[in-house]
Amino acid sequence: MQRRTLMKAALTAVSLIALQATSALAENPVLKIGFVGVTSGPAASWGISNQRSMETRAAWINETGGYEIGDTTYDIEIVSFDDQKDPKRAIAGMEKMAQEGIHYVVGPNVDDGAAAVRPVAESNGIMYFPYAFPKSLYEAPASNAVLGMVANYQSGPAIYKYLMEEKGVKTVAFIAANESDPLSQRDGGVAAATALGLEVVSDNVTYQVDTTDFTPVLTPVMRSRPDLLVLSGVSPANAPQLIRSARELGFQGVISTETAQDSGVLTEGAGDLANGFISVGGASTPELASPMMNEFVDRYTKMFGEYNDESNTKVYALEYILETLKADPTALTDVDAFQATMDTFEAPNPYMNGDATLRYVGMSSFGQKRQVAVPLVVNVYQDGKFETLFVAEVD
Amino acid sequence: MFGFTSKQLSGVAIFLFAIFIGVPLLIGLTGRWDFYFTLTSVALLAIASAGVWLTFYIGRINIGQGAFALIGAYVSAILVVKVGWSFWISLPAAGLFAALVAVLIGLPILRLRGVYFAMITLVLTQVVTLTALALPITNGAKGISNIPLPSGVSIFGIPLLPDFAGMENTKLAFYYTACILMIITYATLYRLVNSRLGHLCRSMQQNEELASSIGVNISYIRIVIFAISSFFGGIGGAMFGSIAQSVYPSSFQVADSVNFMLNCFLGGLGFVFGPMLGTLVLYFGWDLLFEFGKYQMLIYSTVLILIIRFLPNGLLSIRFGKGGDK
Amino acid sequence: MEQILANGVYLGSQYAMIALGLTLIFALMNVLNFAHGQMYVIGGFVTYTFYGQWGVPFILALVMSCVTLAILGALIERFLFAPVIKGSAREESTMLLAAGIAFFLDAVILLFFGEKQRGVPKIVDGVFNYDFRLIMPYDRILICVLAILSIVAFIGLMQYTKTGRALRALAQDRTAAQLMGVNVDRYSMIGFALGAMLAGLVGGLLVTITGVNLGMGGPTSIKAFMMVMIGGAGVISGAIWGGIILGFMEAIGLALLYQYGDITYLLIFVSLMIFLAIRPQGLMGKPWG
Amino acid sequence: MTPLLQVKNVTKKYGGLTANNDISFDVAENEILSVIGPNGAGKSTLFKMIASFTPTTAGEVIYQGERISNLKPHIVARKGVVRTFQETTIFKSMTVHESVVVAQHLRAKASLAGYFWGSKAAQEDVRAFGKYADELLEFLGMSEISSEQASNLPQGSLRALGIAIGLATDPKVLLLDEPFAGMNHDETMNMVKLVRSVRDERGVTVMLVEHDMPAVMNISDRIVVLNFGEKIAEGTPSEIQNNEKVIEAYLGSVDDEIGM
Repeated sequence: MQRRTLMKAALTAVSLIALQATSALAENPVLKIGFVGVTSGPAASWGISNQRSMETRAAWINETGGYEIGDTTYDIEIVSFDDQKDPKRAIAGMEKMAQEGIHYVVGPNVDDGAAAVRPVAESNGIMYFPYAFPKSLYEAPASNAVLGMVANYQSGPAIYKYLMEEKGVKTVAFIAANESDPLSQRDGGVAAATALGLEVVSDNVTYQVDTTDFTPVLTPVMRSRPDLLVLSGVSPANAPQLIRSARELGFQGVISTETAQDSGVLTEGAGDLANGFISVGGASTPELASPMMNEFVDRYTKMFGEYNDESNTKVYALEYILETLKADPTALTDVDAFQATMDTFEAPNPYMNGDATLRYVGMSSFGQKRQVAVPLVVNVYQDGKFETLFVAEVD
Repeated sequence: MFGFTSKQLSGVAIFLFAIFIGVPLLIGLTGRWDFYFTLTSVALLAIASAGVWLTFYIGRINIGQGAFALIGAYVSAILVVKVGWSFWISLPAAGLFAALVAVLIGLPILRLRGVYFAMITLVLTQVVTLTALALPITNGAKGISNIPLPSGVSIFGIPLLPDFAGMENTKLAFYYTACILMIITYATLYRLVNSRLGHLCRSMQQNEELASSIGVNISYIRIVIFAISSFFGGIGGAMFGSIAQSVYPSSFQVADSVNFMLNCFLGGLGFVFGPMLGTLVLYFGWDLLFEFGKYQMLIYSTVLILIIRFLPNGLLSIRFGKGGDK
Repeated sequence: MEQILANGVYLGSQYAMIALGLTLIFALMNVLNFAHGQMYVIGGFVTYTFYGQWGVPFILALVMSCVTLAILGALIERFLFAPVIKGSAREESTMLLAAGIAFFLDAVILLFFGEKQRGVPKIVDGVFNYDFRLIMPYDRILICVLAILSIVAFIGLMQYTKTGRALRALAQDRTAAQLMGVNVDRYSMIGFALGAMLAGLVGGLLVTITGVNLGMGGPTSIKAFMMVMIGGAGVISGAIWGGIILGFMEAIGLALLYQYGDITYLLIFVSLMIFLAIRPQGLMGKPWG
Repeated sequence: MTPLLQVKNVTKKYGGLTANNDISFDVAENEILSVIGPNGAGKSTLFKMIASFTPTTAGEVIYQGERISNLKPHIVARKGVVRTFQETTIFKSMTVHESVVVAQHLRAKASLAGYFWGSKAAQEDVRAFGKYADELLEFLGMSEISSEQASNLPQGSLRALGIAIGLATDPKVLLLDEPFAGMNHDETMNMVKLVRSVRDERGVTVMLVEHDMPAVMNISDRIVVLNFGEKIAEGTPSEIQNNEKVIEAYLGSVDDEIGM
């Protein structure tokens, strides 16, 4: 009996705290933006870099008085849901967003989650910005997903082309983790490389994500002596180890990936061996970063103790949502209006020097504008930081 | 009928009333529409967990239910998308296929006991995930997406089941479907456990040698039970595929297999309805703690540890005191 | 060929060490410790913090990993496993507890150490390269040697010390050990602490090569389970053999089957299942554990 | 008259070790036959082979003209040859009554599916099982502990429960593995009476493996003596008591094993 009373008391206490947590907010009307992604477990870093960049930006906006859309100034609240990289949870998360009356959600971070939430998002009028590449998400009849970054089938060809022209790369090898996302990205990369006339010398070596020693994995790849080694869809955790093993096995060529990486992780994990490693990043290199980008990095670092370079690309989704809403305030509750605005929307890119713009692209990949135009900044790692190799545009 | 006491019957009536009328009413009143999906998930996961519980009943720790759920999801998806079957026919087909696989795999592995069986089923989950990644029929890494919603079924022009695609609110339809399936599952489970087969299972759980000395064909019953268990897994998985309208190799993985097992432990292995309650608490608990943001996992796991620390025989053991009924 | 052998030895020695701690805990208390991988990760992070962040000498950082995990293990045994085992009708219930602890440690790791992959400076530079037939960086060789030394030390401890004898007696037969005057509660705690310490030690050793991130816990536990099963649950020599065999299976499998790419691991797992189905007690185990 | 059960040249080897070597004897209907011998003589192994719990290396066991060795235990049990166990092998968390009901499952007339749906035949069965269990327990003098959980029973009752479970299957031949082990004189005498009534009133042929010599001499019609896996003697209790080889075998082993 006593035990039961105790549990009841505990439950009451817990729910009270929960209520307080949600009710304590400022005077401005609140605009809630959702995030559904993975912030715990093995892939936590993908979602956390997303969530934190959103929270940083939201706190910044709120601190400076809010965000004006139409005639109203809103405080921005980020509502995050941890889907544990489980598509079933991701659906629950999207339902939760619908429940909160949210129409704009960033995430999920992986293919299966992004595909699974589609029915919920479409039936509840939610626009969502996944970091997943399957084309079926963005092609008609799918309507509500907007690719939040540059897809590997877009960045890959640009990188390969550059390397063919500048570095004389002729042969390429691919290696991928034995999981849906990386394998799909590898297949896309192989197709792109073949189309460009590169010779693919190895494309079927895979590794388990929990591999601790990549030497045996890489040995057969190295034997095929490629000029370029592509780490398809590599997670930031695996990248330094793969680079290190490849270099220790005597690999002299170029190593590249089409996902975003973190320079700190590379420094710690591979040190100088990572020099020359090519990856895709946002506009954070000194020559490209606008003052606003630098302030963002500062605020992020202050708020969470340490910056994550993966956030360079992830800062954009929220900005796109807010800017588009500003361009058409009716879209606050009307997703159709948002979709209509997307076709013509254009605004200056605050995070990048020069005259880059925020706009929606994707006509050539998806047949409709369902992708944010993030500048395709190809970085190269050198002595602890990224340097810009070249900048390209996606249509 | 079935020898229920009036107390049991009224309990069942209250339960049915609660899930079919009470829950929709409450959701309508509070406006928490998101709970429909959560509760639908609970119902479906509880179906798969019921299977795991059943293998516990013959004394086997089953960490392979994720494999059968994935098999079920793929079979249904392939039948619907590539062969063009109605979902409602593919659903039992998915269960049966999972059961068939269980028979084939069960023949060699059901001889194993204890942690050995647990481990081999854990490996099985990995094998099925990797197979799904490698096979062409499953579409490999790309998975199967854009699965159509269940279509209507009618016999002689009388609509038996409505067309989900034409519905305003599929949430409610899926909720009712899942609940009906769950009730059938647990009714089956209850009858099974309280019929002769159940008694034989219990005798095997306690002592396989003695059971075979009194003439119980233990290898046959093991297979039958494992097949039924996997049938439940297949059904649960297929239903999920239909709700998500997509299936990926990662739709069910080792973590799911482990969770199914934990649901049974948490609810209590000695109680037929244990896995249902365990699933509700484990799955719904996570959702409720959503407000705590980055401390969600910390609180969730702490509560879990406290429960098992103070109720090591499962939640339902509160009612029956220490030692429970078995 | 030389490369495959070397890879096998290197992988095998580190796997064996991971499996040792798990099998010790299993032998003593019949607990399948789902949180073993998380303990390994914590070991890695402790060494990372001391050696990588604060510049404490590597060996000292390793010791800190061992101490932290030993204390953690002892506390977990004393306040969680021991009472649950006493109160539980079926001893498998500890699986739920172990899983709960695994979730908890994952949450703690995330809060304390963050989500990023972490690594430490190399402890030795340079690569041993024998005519491109055998390539092995010096730090790996060093870690491999350290791992083997630790295994030898552990076996020595189990064979020749009073504690070791008591632990072995406990693992063989709990009741008999109690009758012989072994303080069962105390040695269960010591054993658990020792098992956790081994996990921490491997974590600390390997952080110098693979780095560490919070995602490594779960998969490490599962890998350790497999090794334990190959060798035979609850048998010390079995864990060592299991580790070595899995190490070689990976090294050889990856070398021979690489052209089949995606199905290499599928084949490894399937053969593991077939092996277990034929020989359920593993290589060295007693049937039914 | 052909014997009910024949053990024919049965041999069992475990690796290099021979547990039973070329053992032959017959069991007549309705007799009580004991297998005795010092520790490690291979008595239990022999029982296991008769009940098909382990295959024979050579030789066979014939029951009513049919080979029953090297089958599955449940098949042998269904034919009517049922063993009990040496240790306290019981259904721990069932009550005495439940255990006896479960053990009757071979007598079921309804199918498993019939039970599932609760068919008439199944309801009939359930009633019959319950009634028979009551009868059986009364016959064994266990009525008052009928709703006791098996794990709570004292050792003597556990052994009786083992026999009750065995009897509930309606066997023709019951193999009792050390039914008197660990019992005091009074308990043993009760058990002897019980075993005898099983034979006399239920017409069950009984084979038993035992250490307790006085009890064996008291209860058996005939005795088979094993030593080091070989049969060294066979005959009535008085013949065995005077057999040179038997005396030698027992004197050669540890005294206390005779149990006198």
